[in-house]
Amino acid sequence: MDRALFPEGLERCSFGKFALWLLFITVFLLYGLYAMIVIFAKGIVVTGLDNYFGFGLWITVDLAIIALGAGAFFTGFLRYLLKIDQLANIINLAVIVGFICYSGAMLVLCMDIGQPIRCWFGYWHPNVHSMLTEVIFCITCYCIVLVIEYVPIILEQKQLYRIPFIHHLAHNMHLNMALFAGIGAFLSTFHQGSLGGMYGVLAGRPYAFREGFFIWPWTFFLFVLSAVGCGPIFTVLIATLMEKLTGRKLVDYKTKALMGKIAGTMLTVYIFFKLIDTWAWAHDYLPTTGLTFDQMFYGVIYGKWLMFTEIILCGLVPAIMLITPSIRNNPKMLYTAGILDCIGICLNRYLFTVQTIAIPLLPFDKWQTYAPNWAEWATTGLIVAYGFLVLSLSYRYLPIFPQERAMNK
Amino acid sequence: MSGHAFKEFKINWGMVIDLDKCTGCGACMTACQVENNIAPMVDASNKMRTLSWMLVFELSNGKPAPEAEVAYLPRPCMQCGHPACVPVCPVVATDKNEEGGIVSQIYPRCIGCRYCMAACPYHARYFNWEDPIFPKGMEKALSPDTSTRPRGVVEKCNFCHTRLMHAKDKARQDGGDPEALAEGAYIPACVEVCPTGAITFGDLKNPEHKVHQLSKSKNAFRLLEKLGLKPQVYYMSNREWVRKLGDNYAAGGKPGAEKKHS
Amino acid sequence: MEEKKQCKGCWGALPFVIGFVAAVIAGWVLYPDLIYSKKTQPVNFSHKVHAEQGMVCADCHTFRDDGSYAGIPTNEKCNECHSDVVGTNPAEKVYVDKYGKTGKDVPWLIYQYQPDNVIFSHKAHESLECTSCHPDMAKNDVPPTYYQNKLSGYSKQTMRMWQCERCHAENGVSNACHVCHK
Amino acid sequence: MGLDRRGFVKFVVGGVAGTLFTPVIWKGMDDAAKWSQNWGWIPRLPKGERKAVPALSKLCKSGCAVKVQTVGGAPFAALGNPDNPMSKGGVCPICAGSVQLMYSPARVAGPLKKVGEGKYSPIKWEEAEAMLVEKLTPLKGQDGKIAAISGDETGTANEVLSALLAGLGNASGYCAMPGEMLTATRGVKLMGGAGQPGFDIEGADFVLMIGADALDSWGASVANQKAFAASHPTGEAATARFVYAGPALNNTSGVCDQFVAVPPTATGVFALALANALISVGATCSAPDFADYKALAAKCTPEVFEKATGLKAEVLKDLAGKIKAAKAPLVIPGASFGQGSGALDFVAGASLNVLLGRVGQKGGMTLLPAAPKALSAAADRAEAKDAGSFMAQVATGKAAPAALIVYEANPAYALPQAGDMTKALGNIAFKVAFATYMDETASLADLVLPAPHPYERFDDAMNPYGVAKPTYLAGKPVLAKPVVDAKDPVDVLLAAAGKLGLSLGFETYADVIKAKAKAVGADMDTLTGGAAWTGEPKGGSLSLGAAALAKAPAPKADDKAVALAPLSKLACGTTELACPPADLLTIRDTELKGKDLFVQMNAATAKKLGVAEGNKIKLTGGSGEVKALVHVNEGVAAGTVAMLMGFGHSAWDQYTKGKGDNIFKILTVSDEAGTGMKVWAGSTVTVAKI
Repeated sequence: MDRALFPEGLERCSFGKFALWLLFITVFLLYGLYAMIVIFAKGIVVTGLDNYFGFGLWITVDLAIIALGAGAFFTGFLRYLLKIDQLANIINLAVIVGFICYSGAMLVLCMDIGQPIRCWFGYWHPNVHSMLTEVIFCITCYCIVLVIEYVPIILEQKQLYRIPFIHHLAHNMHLNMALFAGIGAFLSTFHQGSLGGMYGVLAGRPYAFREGFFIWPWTFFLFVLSAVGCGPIFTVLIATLMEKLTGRKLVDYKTKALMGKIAGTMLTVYIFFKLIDTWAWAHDYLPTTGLTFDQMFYGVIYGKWLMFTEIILCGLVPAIMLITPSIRNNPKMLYTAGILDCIGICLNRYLFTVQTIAIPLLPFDKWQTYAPNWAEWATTGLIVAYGFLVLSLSYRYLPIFPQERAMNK
Repeated sequence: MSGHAFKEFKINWGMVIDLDKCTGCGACMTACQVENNIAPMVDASNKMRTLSWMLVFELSNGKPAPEAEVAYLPRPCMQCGHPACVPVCPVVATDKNEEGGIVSQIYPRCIGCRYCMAACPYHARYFNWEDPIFPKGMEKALSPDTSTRPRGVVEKCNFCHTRLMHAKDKARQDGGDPEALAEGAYIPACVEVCPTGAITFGDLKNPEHKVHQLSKSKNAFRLLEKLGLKPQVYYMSNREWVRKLGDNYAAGGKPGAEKKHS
Repeated sequence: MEEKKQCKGCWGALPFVIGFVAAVIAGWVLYPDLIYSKKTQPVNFSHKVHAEQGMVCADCHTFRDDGSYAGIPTNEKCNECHSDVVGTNPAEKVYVDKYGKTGKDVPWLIYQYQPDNVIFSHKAHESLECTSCHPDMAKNDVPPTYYQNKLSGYSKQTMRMWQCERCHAENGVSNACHVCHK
Repeated sequence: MGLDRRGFVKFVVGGVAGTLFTPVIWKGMDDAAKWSQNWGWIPRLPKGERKAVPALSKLCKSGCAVKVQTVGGAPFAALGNPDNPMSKGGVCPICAGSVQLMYSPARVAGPLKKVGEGKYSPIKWEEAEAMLVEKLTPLKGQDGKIAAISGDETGTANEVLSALLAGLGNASGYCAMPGEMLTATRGVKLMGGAGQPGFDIEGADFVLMIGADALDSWGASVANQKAFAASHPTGEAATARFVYAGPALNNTSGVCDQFVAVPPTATGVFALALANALISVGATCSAPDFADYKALAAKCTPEVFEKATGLKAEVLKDLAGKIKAAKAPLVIPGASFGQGSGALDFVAGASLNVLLGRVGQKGGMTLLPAAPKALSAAADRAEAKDAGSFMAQVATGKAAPAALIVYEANPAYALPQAGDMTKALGNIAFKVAFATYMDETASLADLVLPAPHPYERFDDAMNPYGVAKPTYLAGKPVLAKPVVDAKDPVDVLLAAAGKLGLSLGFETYADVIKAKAKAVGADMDTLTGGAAWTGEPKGGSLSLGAAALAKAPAPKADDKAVALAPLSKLACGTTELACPPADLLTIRDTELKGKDLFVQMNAATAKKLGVAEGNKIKLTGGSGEVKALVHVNEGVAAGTVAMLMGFGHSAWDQYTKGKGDNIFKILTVSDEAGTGMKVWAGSTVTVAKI
C-alpha cells in the first residue's frame, strides 16, 4: 500500500503489520498524552513530586536521555570532523536517536516546570550565572542543529528526493554537515557539562557539590565524559534492537565494535576520573561539612549498593569489557557491556537528581523517600513511545542505513 | 560558590532566635500564614505538600525517658549571605540585590523549575502545588501586603518585606531617613506576635541594634554553618545539645566553630 | 531550461508572498485593535473643571499619615463638596444619584493600573512631578477612553516594568526586585 | 487564478512567515505570561486605608487583647496590643488566625430550626426569637425545667444568663463548662479561703508548674508567656527558673529548665512528696493545720513517690533544694489539659505555696476579690453548677430540664464520656444553641442562633483564670455589621426576658458591659480602646487543707490499665473551638497524619503494651473507645499514654471534621472523695492493638 514510499530497493513489512505495531505504540502515546493533559490542566500536583523532591523522575529522564542521545554529537564529531568514514554506516541513526532524545527532553521540561506559559522567560530573562540557563540555551540550539541534521535524511525520502529543489537542498545541506557537526559538538559539550554543573554548584547539597576549574565544577567534566562514554554504545544498542525487531541486518558488526571501542575508551577515561572524584569527595570534601560517607546513604532505597552498582558494576566492568578487544568482538558481550554502561549512566543521573535532595542535612530532619507516580511514568512512557514512533517511521520510509541493501541481499 | 561574587550590604536584616524562649506555640506560623496570604490546606498533615514559610521544628535530645528534652526551632528563610538558591535560578526570579540583604522571590517571574528548592538545604522554599483556594468569603480577609501566588511558582519567606517598605514610607512621611530605620521600626509578623519574644530582629551590622551583639554571643550559631551559606538568621541556646543540632559534627569539632570551604 | 525554471519559481512564490503580506498587514493593523476592549469611566469626570476652581492635585489625591497614598479619592472625599448637586454638569448628577447618595464607591478605571504583585510608593516619588508618570489631567475635560488588554487585563496606558527600570537606572536608584514587587 | 493544494500550502507558509514579522506572536506570548500572573480565579488583594483597631478576641479561653488590622475597613489580621498588659504585643496562635475565623466555613450563617435528624432549615430572626420565648414561657417558674450551660468563663454574659434563669425561677439550672477556675475556687474553699486564686509569675524567681501548661494553654497564656520572657532576657542570664512537672513534654516544658515526668495519676502524690521533702529540709509554716499536714506528707515517702511516678527520689530532693534556695518560689497546680482534676489535686499543689509562705506575697499565689456585678440578681461565678455533673444527672434522670440554653459551649463534644453526654442531650426536649460555629452541640440543637464573631460584638473578660491581680478587659465590634446574619446572644436573651415579663434592667449587652465597667470602676471607652483595668488582690491567709487532703484515697494500682494524659495545645483549638484554618499548619505529623491521631508513649510503655511505632491501637475507657496510631515519644511519663485533645470533631468544617478522634470519649468520670466533685484527670485506659 505504501510501497512507493519505501527507500529505494528495500523491503519492509506489510502495511497491516506496521499498522498493528503503530497501534501498539499509540496505546502508550495516548495514555501519555492523557497524563500530559491532566498535568497541564491541574498542574504538577498530580505527580509524586513534593516539597522535598522538587526534582524526580522527569529530571532524571531528561538527564539520562540527553546523555544517551550524546551519540549524535560525538559520532557526528568523529565522522565529520575527525573523518572516521566508517561511522557513516550509523551516523544517520545516531542523529535520529539524538533528535528523539533532545526533543523528548524539551517536552519533559515543559511539563516539569510549574508555569509552562512562561517557558520563554528562560531566553528573555536569562540568569547568566545559572547552569540551567546554559542548559536551556544549549539544548534548544542543539535541538535546532539536530533538526538541521535530520532534515536532509528526511529529504532523501524516495519521493521527495525526486523534486529537484529538495534534491539540491539535501545535497547542499549534506555538504555543510561538517559545520553543523562542529556547532553541535560545541553546544553539546557545554550543555552536557552544564547538566553536571547544575549539581556540582549546589553548595547546600554536599552529595552533589564539587570544587572545580574556573566556573565549572568537576561534575561538569564528568558529565561530558560519561555522556560520550554511553551515547555511541546506546546508538549501537538501538540499531541492534531494530535488527531484532525487523529481522534484517542494518549495521555491520565492525561498525558496532568501533562504536563500542569509542564508547569504551571514553567510559574508561570517565571511570578513572569518577573514581578519583568520588574518593576525593568522600575523603576530603565531606568531612569539611561535618558529614560522613555513611550519612549519605539510607536503607535499601538510598543504599550504598546504588553507588557500587553505578561505579563498579555498571561503570568499571563495562569499561573493561569495551576496551578489551576480545570481549568487545563478541556480540553478546558487547551488548551486555553496552546495556551495563547505559544503566550505569542513567543511575548516575538518578543519584545526582534524587539522592542529592533526599539526604537530610539539618541534623533534626529525617530522610524522605520519593517514588514517581502514574503521571510521571505515563509521560515518560509517552517520550519512549514517541521515540519508537519516530524511529519506526524513519526506518520504514527513510534510507537510514547505507549498508542495509548490501547486507540483506 | 565558584565564580559568583556576592554583594556586601550596609544593612543586613537578620534575626537572632533564642531557642530557650520558643515554646513552639505556633503563633509565628499562623501570623505568617495570615500576613502572607497562604490559603489553609484541608490536609495540612501532609507536610510534603504544605506551604510553611515559617516552620517550627521539634528538636529532641534523643535521650530516653525521663531524661528526654525538647526544644523548638522556628525556621524562616535564612536570607543567606551566600544563598545557594540565587545563582541557580535560570530566570532571575530570585535575587539578593537589595540593600538589607533580603533574598527576593518574584512570583510573576518564576517559571516553577524548582531548581532553587533542590539547592536550599533548609527546605525554606515552597512550591505552589495548587492554586490558592480560600473557603468562600475568606478571600475578603486577605492581607494587602503579599500578592497571591498562582500554582506552579516557588515562594518563600521574605522577612515580610512589605513591612520594610511601609516602614520606609512612614520614615519619609515623618521626615526621617528611610535608609536608617530605628530598631523596631520594621519587624516581620512572626517577630511581632511571638508571645515570648523569642525572635529578635534588626540590622546585624548596626551596633545600635540588639541583634548585632546577640549574633556574636558565645551561644549563637547558625544552621549548617559549615556549608558556608552564611545565613542572616542566628539561633542561640544555653543548651549544648540544642546548639549541636545546628550543624553536623560527625567529623568532630565544637558547636559554633565555623569551618570554611572555598 | 534555466529560464523556464526561474519563471515557474516566480509563479510559485506568489501565494507565499500574498500570504506573507496579508499576515504582516493583519498583524500590524488589525491585531493591536483586536486585543483591547474599550471602556469609558463610570462618571464623566472633568479634571479641568476642578482645576479651574483653583484646586490642585493634592487637594483630592492625598497622602495618609502613615505615608501611604490614598490614590483616587473615595466617595467621602467627593461628598465634601458634592453631597448634593451643586453645579449644572450632568456628570455631577450621575455621581450624586448613582454613587454619592447610595454609598457605593465609584468603580473608577485606573489608567495606571498595576497588578497586585507591584508595590509602588508615591511617597518615595514625591519629589517628582505628577506628570512625569501620569498624563497632565489638569487640562483634561473628558476622561480618555480606557483600553484594557483582553487577555492580561492590563490597562494599555499603564507604565511597564522597563519604564520603571529605566528611570531608576537613570537616577541611580536600585532596581532590585523587591523595590517594586511584593 | 485557481488555488491548488500546493498553492494553498505556500500561502499558509507565507502567512506564518509574515506573522513572525508582526507583534502577534511576541505580544501574544507576553500577554499570555501576564495572564498567567493574574489569573482571574486567584483572589485579588484588598485596597484602602489601613487601621489598627483594638479589640478583645475571646476565641481562646483567657481572651487576647489584640489590634485588628483593617484595610478599607475590612479586617485581615490580628496582632497583639502592646499597650495592654495581657498582651504586651503578644498574641496566641488561635487569635493570630482569628480574623480568618470570621469566614470559617463552619460559621452559622443565620438562625436555623431543626426540621429532622441532622436537618435544619433557615428561619428569620423574628421567628427564631418568637420560638425561644414560646418554648420558655410554659416552663417559667418551674424550678429544674430550664437549664443553661455557658462555655464562657469570663464574660458578663454569664450574669445575664444567671439572672435570667433566676428570674424565671430556675436559679439552679445555671451551669458552667468545666475548667480550672471552678476547680480552683473549690480548692481555695477547702483551704479555708474564698475567691479565685491568682499566680504572680512575673514576680516569682522559681516557678514550679504541676500539670498546668502555663506557657501554652493554661490560664492567661500570653500574659504568662510575657512574664516568662521578662525573666529570660535574650542574651542575658535568666532571673527565674521554670520547672514543669507533668505527664509529657509539651510546649511549656520546651522552655523550662527542668521537666519532671509525673504520670497524671500521681499528681497529688508528687505534690505531697515534694512537701515532705521540703519539710525535711526545714520548710515550715504557721498554718494551724501544719502538724496534720506534716503527718500526711510524711506518708508520701520517697518510696511511695518512686512507685507512683516511676522517677528516682533524687529528683525530688534536688527539686526541694532548689525551691528552698529560691527567694520567691511559686507553685502552679493544674491539669495538663486545663480541667478535670479534682479540688484535692489543686489543694495538694497550692498547699506548697502555703507551706513556703508564698500566699499573698509578690511572686506568690494571690486571692482575687469577688468582682462587682452588673446584675445584682446574678449568681456568683463560682456558684455555677459543673456542666459535667449536671449532664450526668440528666443522663440518669435525676435532673429533667425541658429546655436547655447553650451559650458558647460545646457540651456534646467537650464533656468527659462524650458519648454519654450526646445521649443525655437527647433527653432534653428543647435545646437552643447560641453558637458562632456549627459545632457538635449546635448540630443537636432544636434552634441554632448564630452568635457574632468577637470582632462583630461587644464582650468583656473579668479575671481570666490565673491572673495575679483583678483584671478586666472589654472590647467593641471592629465591624459595624456581622458578616453573617448574627445577633448578639445577650441582646437576644435580654429581649426574650422582656417578652417573658422579666426586666433585667438592660436592653443590650453593650449596656451591661458599660454597667459592669462602672461597677468595677473602669471607663468603658478606655477599655474598648484597648486598655485593661487592673485592681489589687485581696489579702487573707489559707490553711494547708490537711483535713481535705486526708480524705484523698490512696492511688490504686492497676497493672492492665495505663494512665491517660490528655494534652492541650492552644493551636489545636479549645473545647469550644476546633482548630482554626490558619493554625492547621502547626499540627505536627507526629500528632496527626491524614485522619489518624497519634497517641504518644515512651518506649518502655510501648514495650509493656506490646505495641510499636505506627501501630494502630484502640484505647478503651470511660464509656467509649478511641482509635489512634502509636508514636514513641520519650517525653511521656512512665506508664502513661498521652494524647492531644481537640480532634475527632463530627461537626465543623472540612478542615477539622473527621480528623483524629475525640479523647473526651474515653475519659472516665469518678467522684472525688470528700469534695463531691466529679474528676476525670487521671483516667486510665486499656490499650489493644488492632
